[in-house]
Amino acid sequence: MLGRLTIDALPFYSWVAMGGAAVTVLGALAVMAVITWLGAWRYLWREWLTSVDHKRIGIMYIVLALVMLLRGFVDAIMMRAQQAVALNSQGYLPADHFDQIFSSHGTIMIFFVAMPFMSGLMNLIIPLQIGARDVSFPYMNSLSLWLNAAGAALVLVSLVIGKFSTAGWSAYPPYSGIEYSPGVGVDYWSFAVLISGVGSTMTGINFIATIFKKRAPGMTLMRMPLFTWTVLTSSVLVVFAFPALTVSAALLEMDRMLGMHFFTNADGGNMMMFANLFWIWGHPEVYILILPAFGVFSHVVTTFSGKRLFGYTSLVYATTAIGILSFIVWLHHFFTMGSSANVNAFFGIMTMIIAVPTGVKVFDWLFTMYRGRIEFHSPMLWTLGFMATFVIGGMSGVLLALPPVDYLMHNTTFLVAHFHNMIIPGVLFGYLAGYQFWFPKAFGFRLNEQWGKRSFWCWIIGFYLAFMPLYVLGLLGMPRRMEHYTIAEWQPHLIVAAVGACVILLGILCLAVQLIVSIRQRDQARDLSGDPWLGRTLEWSTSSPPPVYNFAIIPRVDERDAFQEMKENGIAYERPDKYEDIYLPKNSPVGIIVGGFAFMFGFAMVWHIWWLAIACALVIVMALMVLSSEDDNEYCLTAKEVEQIENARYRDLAKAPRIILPESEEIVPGAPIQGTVR
Amino acid sequence: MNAGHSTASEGGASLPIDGRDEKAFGFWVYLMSDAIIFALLFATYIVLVENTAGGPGGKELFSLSRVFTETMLLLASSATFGMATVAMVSGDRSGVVRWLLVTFILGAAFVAMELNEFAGMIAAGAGPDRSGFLSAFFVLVGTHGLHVSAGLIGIVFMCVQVVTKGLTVPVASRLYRLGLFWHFLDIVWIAIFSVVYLPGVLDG
Amino acid sequence: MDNTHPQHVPTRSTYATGLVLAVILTAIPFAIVAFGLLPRLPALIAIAVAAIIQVSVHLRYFLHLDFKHTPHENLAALFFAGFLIFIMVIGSIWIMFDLHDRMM
Amino acid sequence: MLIVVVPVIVMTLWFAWRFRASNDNAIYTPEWSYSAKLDAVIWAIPVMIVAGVGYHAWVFTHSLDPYKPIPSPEKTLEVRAIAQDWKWLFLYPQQNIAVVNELVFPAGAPLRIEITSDTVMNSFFIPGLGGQIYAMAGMRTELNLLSYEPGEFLGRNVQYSGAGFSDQLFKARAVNREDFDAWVEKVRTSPDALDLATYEQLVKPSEAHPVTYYASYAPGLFAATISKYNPFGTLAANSVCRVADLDRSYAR
Repeated sequence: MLGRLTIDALPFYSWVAMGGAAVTVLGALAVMAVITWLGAWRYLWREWLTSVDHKRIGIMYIVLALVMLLRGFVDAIMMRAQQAVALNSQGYLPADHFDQIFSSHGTIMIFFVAMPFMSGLMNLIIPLQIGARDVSFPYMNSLSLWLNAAGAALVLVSLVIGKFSTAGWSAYPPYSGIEYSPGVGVDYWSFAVLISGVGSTMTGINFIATIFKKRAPGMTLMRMPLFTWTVLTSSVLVVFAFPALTVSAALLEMDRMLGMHFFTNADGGNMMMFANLFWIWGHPEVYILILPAFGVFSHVVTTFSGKRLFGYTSLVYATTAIGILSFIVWLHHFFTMGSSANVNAFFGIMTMIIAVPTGVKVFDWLFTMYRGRIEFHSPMLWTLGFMATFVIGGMSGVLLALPPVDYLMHNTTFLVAHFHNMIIPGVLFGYLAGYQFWFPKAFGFRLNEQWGKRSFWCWIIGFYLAFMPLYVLGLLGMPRRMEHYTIAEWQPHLIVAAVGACVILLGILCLAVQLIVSIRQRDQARDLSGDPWLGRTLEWSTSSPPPVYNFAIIPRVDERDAFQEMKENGIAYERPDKYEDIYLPKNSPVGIIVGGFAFMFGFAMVWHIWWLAIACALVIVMALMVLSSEDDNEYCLTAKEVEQIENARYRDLAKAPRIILPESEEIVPGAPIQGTVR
Repeated sequence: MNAGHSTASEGGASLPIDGRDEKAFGFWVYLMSDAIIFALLFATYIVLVENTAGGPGGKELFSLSRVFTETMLLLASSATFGMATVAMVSGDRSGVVRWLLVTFILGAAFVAMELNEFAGMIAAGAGPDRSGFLSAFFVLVGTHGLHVSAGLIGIVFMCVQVVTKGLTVPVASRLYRLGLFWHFLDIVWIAIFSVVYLPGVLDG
Repeated sequence: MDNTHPQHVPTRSTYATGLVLAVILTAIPFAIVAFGLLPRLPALIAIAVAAIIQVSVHLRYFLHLDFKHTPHENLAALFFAGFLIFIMVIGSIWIMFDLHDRMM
Repeated sequence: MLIVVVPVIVMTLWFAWRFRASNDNAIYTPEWSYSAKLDAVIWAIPVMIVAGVGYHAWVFTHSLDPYKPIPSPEKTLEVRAIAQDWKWLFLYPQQNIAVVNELVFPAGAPLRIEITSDTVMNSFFIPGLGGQIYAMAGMRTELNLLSYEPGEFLGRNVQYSGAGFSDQLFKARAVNREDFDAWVEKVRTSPDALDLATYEQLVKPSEAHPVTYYASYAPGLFAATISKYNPFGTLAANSVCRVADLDRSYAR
């Protein structure tokens, strides 16, 4: 009836594990209690959980990412604490538990922090930036969100019921095979990855269609903002790379569940093929994550330098070149498997070639700053921190791309330091810059600058403290994933790294404080204009937060920096003669229902509860059939209602500082650059 | 695509059946992603094809005449689906349903033959857990079979919609996408017989 | 939606042509294998060539792709997928067989 | 590479300071967004660097291929390494001795190690002496090493392999020829022999296994370990024979 699920699945084996489980359960109960206390269930269900509005879906993605960031960070700080003390001793974590922690840390940070954070920013901004009312497939969008959430929920549940994988985030067989990992851990990993992978693939398809089909009239490909370009490239990579992850995880499950022999030691399996398939996805994945962050940096640099982007064409070509090259380098993740020199050298050189377009991008941002007027708001600080730090990671990356060097550095903490050096300053700083930059657009008030800057300084100092010692340790030959060690020379470095992790913790706390302080002081930081930073692209032309339809009249685009151009030509904020009826998709519970059943399906498969798995699969198929046969799923916002909303918007605009309304022709005191240019 | 209720016959030239439609484009992109899944399963098969672990190989297991019949069934079903599309363009509701049913029968016969082949192999001790080669074979061919089965469900589903809703623009758009899916599976099958079956029985 | 291009309407004859060509292009490789008409390597090449031609027949007559009417983004997606399939399959085969040679 | 890294860091900080909004002396050109010369330079510099590094990558990847024998007038010492949970077993076919968790070899003479695994994927690595290479069941990888001077190194598995991973390490000692011969004699005086029954006991998982000497080992043990996982298939069958031949030819 319950497959292999018994009472032994509860984490009574260690106090630390029980603590983790308790925090998870109590956290979930506390959130539910607060919602009940506020009587907000109905509101939450109607306005958020069933919403198909891309802005709300974007916000929910980012909430998911931030919650999972906390979980992933707890893992990180536990590892650093263990390694700081575990010289010639077992530390405070048994090996089995430590191994679960590094596996879940990687899995969570890549799949359930970075991916949802990226999807969140994409959702929030892309339709606004291309002048569209929504994404191409709003229902599929809601489905994607809830499938991602289902995957995240599976990982969280593994903390309470059963154990998580100990096979690392990349789950190399044969260790992850049934013979060496007979428990449920690897199954939790693969179903979480498979379910969220389906969601991510659908997001990719959705945004390719949106960007190709829904751009405002006049926005040719070479007039698209850089963030749109990077999201397009990244979506293409998602659609073409995620199948490799699906195949590798699915075949691994076939081995585990049906006794097949894809990656087993014996009977004709070939474990090397798993590494091959996994990294066909794994390398593009790095660029899937980092390209949108590059897009954010492009916008932040232009906006806060008050200048056009330098070398737009170069940046576009560099972006697409990175996208294509990222598919031709995957072997560099397993040079040390022992390929012949020709193969290793080919993939090593391909890898180095990626450094060319990446380098070009950095220089283009630098020359955007050159002869600008740089304002140091917190998004700009994250960007500067990125530029100064990322090049170090780039250099270690080129070193690792040299096969003879990789033979010495692979599987050591040097590698760990390298990819954290790409992902923290590259990806995470980018997303946090985007979060600070676009927060006023999403909520209508600005985040507190002071706490944002404090957070930045904690993060960057913490980053250097935590990861520079790992470079050194790698050169000393310390392998990754050590639960304890016997070499006294390593310990001081590991203690510094642990201190660094604590400083990063302060950075995370600053982010939390920033959010609380900003909400409490939101009336002082209202963004009435919709354009708090004097932005240059279309998302700033509508109100903050934007109305549900984004644009009452779809804008016409004649230039790259479309909104900047409108402001300079004095046609920004022009009122149309009349408004039209607007058709919008109705909310739908199908996304969250499918997500819920996908979670139960995954859980049932992990524990071999076959009847439940089949039942869930049937419900999902039926829900999708209902959804796909729905003909009448739009509602109409009449011209009158639109006009009311727009009138309110113009009343706000009149109150906003620094805004020149076309009618008044009068420059409001305090208006800086705009209007004085030219 | 807001006009949910106009019928296809009055819509004439604006029928969403040429890939220019947003949904058709999205579906096309999905098919490309699916093609990558198949490509990787093919790569896995090629890597594992020699790994029979002492078990039977393709030469002992594959029957050319069966595969040829299966191929003909699928090719014919693609053409009959095409006829359904032609009927749809001319607004012939019963024609659409008739041709879809023919397609269904051909597709179902294909799936039945494939299941029969699988059952025979498993009964002969050549199941997917026998060797790396057989794992790769069953998963590659089975994934295609699963897609065809999903297509069969889709055909039934569309027949019901054509009967109950008529050839409205959304129904026509769905039917067009189902057609893309069906023809796409044919292309995958060409690769399967060219990579799996024919080289498998070819004399070494 | 852009309706300036004349629509490429499928007809019975396109499907019939497609079917006939596909059957011929299936029969040839099956005959080669069934009757042992060619030695192994030429046979494999013939199978591959027939398959590639047949795929283009399907694209042309069943999926109605052509360079005039099909939107650019659809063709771009197809060609990019083809390119990546090539990279992934050939790359995997190159890597895995090289590893085989070195390890066994 | 520092030609890029240092200027980027300097330019980031310098531009940020020089063109700060409060600096009224700085030039401000909001419309300036392209310069063909600069564009050419920022593409050319990385291209040139990558071309240079890429050339060296090609050359050194070939010359430092771990499979490539190291030319030396000295006789090459052959060792077979088997990764087990969680220890390393070393077979010396020329001496017909076997050792767990200790690798002793003469300094100045090339050392050729063939590696396989009797468990999950491992990676054989002696930092300070050479590169690493994966050890996989049913397969054979190879590493050629040379220590010019006598010395002591710490070798280990660096590919995570389970609970005992942290303690899966061994001492690697490069010693004088006389010391090596003395060590071989010492191992030969061990009362234990690694026959198949003993091997079956040894291969069971154990953590922090002590150094153990065996005066002899079952002939063809290394090949048998490989063919345990890979007895069939054309490629495998040929190659197992090849490995078996090697083993036999080295036996004295």
